[in-house]
Amino acid sequence: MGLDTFLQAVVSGLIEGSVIAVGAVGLTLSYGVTRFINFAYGEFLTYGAYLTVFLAGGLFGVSLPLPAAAVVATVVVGALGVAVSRTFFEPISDRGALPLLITSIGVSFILRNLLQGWVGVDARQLPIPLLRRQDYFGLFRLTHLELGVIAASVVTMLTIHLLLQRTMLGKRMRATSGNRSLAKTAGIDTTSVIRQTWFLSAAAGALAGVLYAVLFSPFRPGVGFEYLIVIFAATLLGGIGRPYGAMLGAFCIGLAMNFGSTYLSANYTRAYAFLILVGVLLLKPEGIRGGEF
Amino acid sequence: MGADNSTASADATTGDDALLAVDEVVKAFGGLVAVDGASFDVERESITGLIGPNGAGKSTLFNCITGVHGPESGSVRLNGDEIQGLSPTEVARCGVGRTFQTPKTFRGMTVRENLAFAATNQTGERALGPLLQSGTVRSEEHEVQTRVDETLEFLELDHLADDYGSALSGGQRKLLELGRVLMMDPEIILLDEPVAGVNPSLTDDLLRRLEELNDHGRTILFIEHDMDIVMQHCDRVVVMHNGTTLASGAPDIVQNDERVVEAYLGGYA
Amino acid sequence: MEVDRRAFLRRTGGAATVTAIAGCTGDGDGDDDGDGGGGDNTTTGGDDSSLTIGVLLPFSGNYGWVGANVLPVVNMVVDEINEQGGIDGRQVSVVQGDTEASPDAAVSATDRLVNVENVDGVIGPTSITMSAVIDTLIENEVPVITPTAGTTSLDDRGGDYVFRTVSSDSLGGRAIAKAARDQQYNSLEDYERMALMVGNKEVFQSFKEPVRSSLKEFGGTVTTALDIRTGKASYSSEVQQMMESDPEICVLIASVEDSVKITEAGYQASYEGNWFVTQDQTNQDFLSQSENQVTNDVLGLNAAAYQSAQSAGRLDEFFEAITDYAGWDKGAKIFATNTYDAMNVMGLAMKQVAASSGDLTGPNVADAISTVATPPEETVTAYTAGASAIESGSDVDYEGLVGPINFDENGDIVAPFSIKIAQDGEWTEAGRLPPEAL
Amino acid sequence: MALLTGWAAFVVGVATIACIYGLLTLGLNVHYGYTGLLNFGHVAFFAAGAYAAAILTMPPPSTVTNASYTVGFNLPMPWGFPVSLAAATLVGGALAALIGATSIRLGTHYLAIATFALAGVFSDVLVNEAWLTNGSFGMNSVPKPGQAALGPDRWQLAYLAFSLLSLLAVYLLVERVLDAPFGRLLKGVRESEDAAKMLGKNTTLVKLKSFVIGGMIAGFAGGVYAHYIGSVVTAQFVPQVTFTVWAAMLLGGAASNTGAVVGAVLVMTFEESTRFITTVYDWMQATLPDALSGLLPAIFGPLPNNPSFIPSMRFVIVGLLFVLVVRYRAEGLLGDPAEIEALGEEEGSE
Amino acid sequence: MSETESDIETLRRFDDAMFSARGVETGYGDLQVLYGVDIDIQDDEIVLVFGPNGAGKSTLMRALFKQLPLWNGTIEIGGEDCSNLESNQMVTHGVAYVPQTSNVFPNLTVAENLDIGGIHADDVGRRHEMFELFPRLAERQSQAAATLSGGERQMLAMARALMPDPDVLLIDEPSAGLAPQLIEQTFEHVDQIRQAGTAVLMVEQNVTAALDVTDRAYVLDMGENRFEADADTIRNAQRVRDLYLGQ
Repeated sequence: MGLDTFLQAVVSGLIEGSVIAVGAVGLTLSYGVTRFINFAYGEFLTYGAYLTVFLAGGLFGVSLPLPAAAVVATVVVGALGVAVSRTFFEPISDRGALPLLITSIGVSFILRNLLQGWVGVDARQLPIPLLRRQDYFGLFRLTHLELGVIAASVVTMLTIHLLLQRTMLGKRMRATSGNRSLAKTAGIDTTSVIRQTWFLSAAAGALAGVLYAVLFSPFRPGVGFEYLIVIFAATLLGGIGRPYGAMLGAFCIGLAMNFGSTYLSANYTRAYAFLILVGVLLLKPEGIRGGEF
Repeated sequence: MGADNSTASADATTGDDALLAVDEVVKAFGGLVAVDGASFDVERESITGLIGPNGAGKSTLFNCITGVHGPESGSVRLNGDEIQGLSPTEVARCGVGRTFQTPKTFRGMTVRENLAFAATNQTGERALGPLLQSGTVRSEEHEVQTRVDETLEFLELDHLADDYGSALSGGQRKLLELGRVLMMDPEIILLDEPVAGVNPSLTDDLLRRLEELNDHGRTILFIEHDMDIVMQHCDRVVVMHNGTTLASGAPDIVQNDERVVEAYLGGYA
Repeated sequence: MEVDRRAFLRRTGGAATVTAIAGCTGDGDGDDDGDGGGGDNTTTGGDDSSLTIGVLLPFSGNYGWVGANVLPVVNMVVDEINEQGGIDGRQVSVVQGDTEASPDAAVSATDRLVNVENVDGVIGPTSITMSAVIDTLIENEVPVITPTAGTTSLDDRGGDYVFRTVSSDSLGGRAIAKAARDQQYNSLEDYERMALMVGNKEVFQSFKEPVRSSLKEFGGTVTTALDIRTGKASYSSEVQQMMESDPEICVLIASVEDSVKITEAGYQASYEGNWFVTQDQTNQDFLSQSENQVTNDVLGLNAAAYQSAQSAGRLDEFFEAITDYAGWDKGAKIFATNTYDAMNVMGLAMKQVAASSGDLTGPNVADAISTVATPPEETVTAYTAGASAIESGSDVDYEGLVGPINFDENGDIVAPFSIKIAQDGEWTEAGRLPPEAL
Repeated sequence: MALLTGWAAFVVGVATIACIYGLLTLGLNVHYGYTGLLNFGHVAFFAAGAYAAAILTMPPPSTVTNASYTVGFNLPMPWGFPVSLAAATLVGGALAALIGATSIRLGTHYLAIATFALAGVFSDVLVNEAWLTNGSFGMNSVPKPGQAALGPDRWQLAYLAFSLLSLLAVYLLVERVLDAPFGRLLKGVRESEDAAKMLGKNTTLVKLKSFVIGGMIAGFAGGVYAHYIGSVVTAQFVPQVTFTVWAAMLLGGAASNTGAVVGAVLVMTFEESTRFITTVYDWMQATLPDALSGLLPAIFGPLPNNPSFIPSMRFVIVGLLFVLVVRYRAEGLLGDPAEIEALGEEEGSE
Repeated sequence: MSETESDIETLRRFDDAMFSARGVETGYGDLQVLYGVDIDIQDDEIVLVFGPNGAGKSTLMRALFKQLPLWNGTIEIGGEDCSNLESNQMVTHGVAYVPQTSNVFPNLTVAENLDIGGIHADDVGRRHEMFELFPRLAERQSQAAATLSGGERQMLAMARALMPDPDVLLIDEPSAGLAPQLIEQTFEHVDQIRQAGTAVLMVEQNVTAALDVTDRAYVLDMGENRFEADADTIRNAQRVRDLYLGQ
């Protein structure tokens, strides 16, 4: 295994890291303001991917072009996120993090199985053409789609960065994350900020689902839940509640998974993410505690 | 800090008989130095009051003594043995009992269970104890319950014995927490604002009990804001300000120390 | 009332599911109209007089697709049986038993089918749960025909009560090795260096040893044998590893979806060698999920779409029928043909027992299962024809879609294999491998 | 002919599995109910026990078709059975000690994720280390002790009796241990780790002990399971098992051992009873008067047409159980509301 | 804690007060902390609330700002009943609040902290007024608030609260934890704030220094009003000294 293999592992790691990053940022945004770990987050990925397939595949009577379908799906899932929050989480928001966490497990069961019951367990995939990898500088090989995924991820990161730093909404979100009670004191309607964050979080999840589907079709209704732990790993690695950390964590996890697969054993791909996560938790049990952004 | 300590009349004489000796303890959180070279002694079998304005670093100092925080530097000795650097569990096992400003009551346990929990060296606390040494466990538990009854009676909490911790008022929780510490039978008891939020009739009770305990040979160090209380009940007073110990000594001497007055009232009068 | 009841039964596949009801209210109206009268002569009373077929398969979880593929085919054949007046005047109904692809759920699903629903025959289960339930089924003398369990662990446990209309993986593995080695079977070349990529689920692992040992026997070399984790997001590392062993052909034994990902990864990484896939992927599912440039020249093993079945157009007919019946968007789903054969054999066996005035007990039906499919009697290819043949007193030999369906003493079918080659999104036959060649 | 027919046979099977889930729930209850530990990897201990029992009692690989495993100790049955169960218990405890040693110091949410993740790693090990576990083939010839002598039906009953006794014994044992000062110690750690430390208790060790005890119970359940089903495969040990046990515990009432058992029975009964939805539907359709015969199809007609619909709805209801119990009855059916109030909250979150 | 001296025992009521709280009762959980406290604030005055620890001062501030629910009592602002507002709505009614601790957004820069404060401000240019008032903040405007010193944080907290140009500012212990020279500066700032047209209600332990800028003071003890008087009267009252030093 020479340099080629090494570079290819790097590239594959970055590609997968791009997908994880979008998912991890979404998860961490919602953690930043709600302060509980949302086990139902994976379902946003699933719904994003499925909705895109349906919208692009004409299931609802329209056949949107793929990018349009992805955008619509992202927005719809964002709205779903708000609905989920209002239905399940807001009513118990004053009860501490644990009831919220346990509720989120129930919510993930509900969402996943509703989808499965409705559309069945058939594997689905996006209607996209298959591409052969192109050689870049004779060093590594990428398909245009993979480039596109990286680009989409970078654009998303940049958008979220600008949103957080430059817009009033972003500042409100950061303020709410930094100190919820002070945010209210400063006149911020924190309830609505939290809802807006849910929207963004779920939409980012959906987008991650779409990117996942672009790279890793076909998939089944369990896809989001299975990928959730990888996203958890990235989120925690970067410091939960910290979007920039999540981005960094995502690339680390992506690289770790792909290096592990290449050089150790491909059978334990998921395990590398887990073990890194647990290792970090052990080394810095307090240090990674979140986290405001 | 020698200059500071010299104002405290009793210092010279307490050095030898100090049960707890805090020396030059420094604790910083990031850039904020919360405790900045605090030094004082607690005499055996005394009641010592730790006073000072808000933000003086009193609770942080308690945390340094009990192992919650590892101080940046300085030493804490109990009976001459260094206890700085030990974990809270180890410090407690050395014989330091403490309460918290906001009581950490076991809310899902009854008052009785709260107290029994604190008894030390229970064979029944080993997982296999109840199975392998049931006789020992039973007799120990009988003893523990007897002590619990005594403690309940002493604190006049007997009527609440089977209520859950969550059902107690703030003052009752303070009492319960004191009770838990008593069940531990420590050498020194550290109390963080034992009467704050306790209603006046209970306050007097509680203070009376502290004195009673002291009469039975317990050493007590407590943080308090109420000057009346400190003056009436303490043998010695340690004043903290901006993370350092400003003065220590007998109450009446400390009370009239100009710097103390200034620290406390910001130059009032 | 009777009509309604029957229409309901027919639509739902008997005592089947609410789910099936729904689908057919949408697209099944056409069928309904045709048979109102046909059902009048039959009475359907309580459970005593109806025959029950249990479909013991995963309907939920990651293997839920297996049940989803099989159930409609079972229902379709059961409809056909009921349209013929049922068996011995008794309507046939279908009960689902969801094994969730988990042994403990499979045990209670089986307990329910066997003891509560008193099923007269079982279609299923899959390899994963076979071990957990086979004893219960045999002890209770329930005839079982599984269209899905190719596992080699069933090789020595079948017969008597347990049959399968899918060939044993050990035979399949041997066939792959043989076909890869010999150009006359694969129409491309004599492959010598062969890599193996095997999904780490029992259904796939079951192939591994047979392929490996047979290949050695036939003079080939195994360059590498990789176990791959099923359901992973990406397989580029695994493909890279496979490519490094420089094989001429890679035998890929995995689920359709993983195979799609793996062959794509190979394409993207410019893999020069070929692929050889098993029955699990030699179907339209696999091709329609992949691009043609990836799958062109991929070799696939299949139970020989029994030549007569194909030339007589029966295969296409079946696909058309089931596509229409189940509302599928594509015809050939995995296990569909195997199920068709399994259910026809089950039905004919029951018919046979009824016709010979025997009681429809488990042992009788199980006995009949091997006789209705064994030559040299009158060849039939579907239930309706077979049933009338039986009624008119002749013995029958069912010939199926996957093969002639002749059970050996272990309840396995010995069928010729067909080696397919993918071209432009279609499988065409590259060669045929008779059992004798193995 | 058969001793067990009809409903009885079905109920015996379900009851045995309910006993096994009862054991699992008792184990989880030690973790969460008593100690406040968020263990989302319970299935790993269950699997560890089941595999330990299987490896000890499986026939040697040479006698099994397509065996990939290399060790099968083939313990002979009458006395091999208790040995196997003891080993299952120990291995469950050992895995818990291993996972606990790495993760037990983590705060609640992180512990949840770490246990969830480590259970995933463990399941990867089971799938991939075929030399030990026979990989995805699973161990399919785990002996059913006494079946040969008793015959299938009697054995079913006997094993149910054994499972019930095991459940009862573990229940009594757990009650005994937790009713003692040890239980008080766990609860104190659950309520406030800081306070427990200040009272001189080694809370990390206490949590580890709790983790090991719950793991041992789950391991024991694994052993009972392995010898009941006779087949131990990786597909059985999925996160869904963990969450089913959670549902049982929440429903029954955390920190109540009786609640744990009741919860397990209820959840298993519910899951199994949904197998009969179609039967009920048929019965209703058949008994409804003619005029109403279109009613049910009209109601259920618009529902999706796929065979996984009903099985999926089952888990939707399990999910709803989580949501509703947490929101409206946090103490479950038999729990004590006063005890549940602060359960599992992070220190200093107020 | 016995009877009070006659010159300061009156609890005056100001009927034309622009901020007026009557009979405020609240607490935490089951624990009642305030037992019917009255507070009035008139235009352009600085009002001090003090009393021994545990008197309920901070609780009072939180109640007045509706961070705690009122168990009893009313709050009127400019004659309008505001007893049922959420705390974020108090801002739009002209009230701002500086908590004692955690009173800045540590993750936001100084400028962003002010932006948040200015959500309900009509005047975008107000940030510059704040920088004039607190020149130190102008220097630090692109730093994260977490990196500020204690005194700077206190300034930022006040500036943030002043962004919407409130009619009344509630400040909880502005001098807590500050070095002596900063304490004086803090009260100067408070005075400047009043001069700019915002009335101030502050809780303070540093009584003497605070009284220098104060017009009127309330003394709270055990969750009840104890005294209310002009600053001068308070300054000379032996009772107050006693309450603190316990003689």
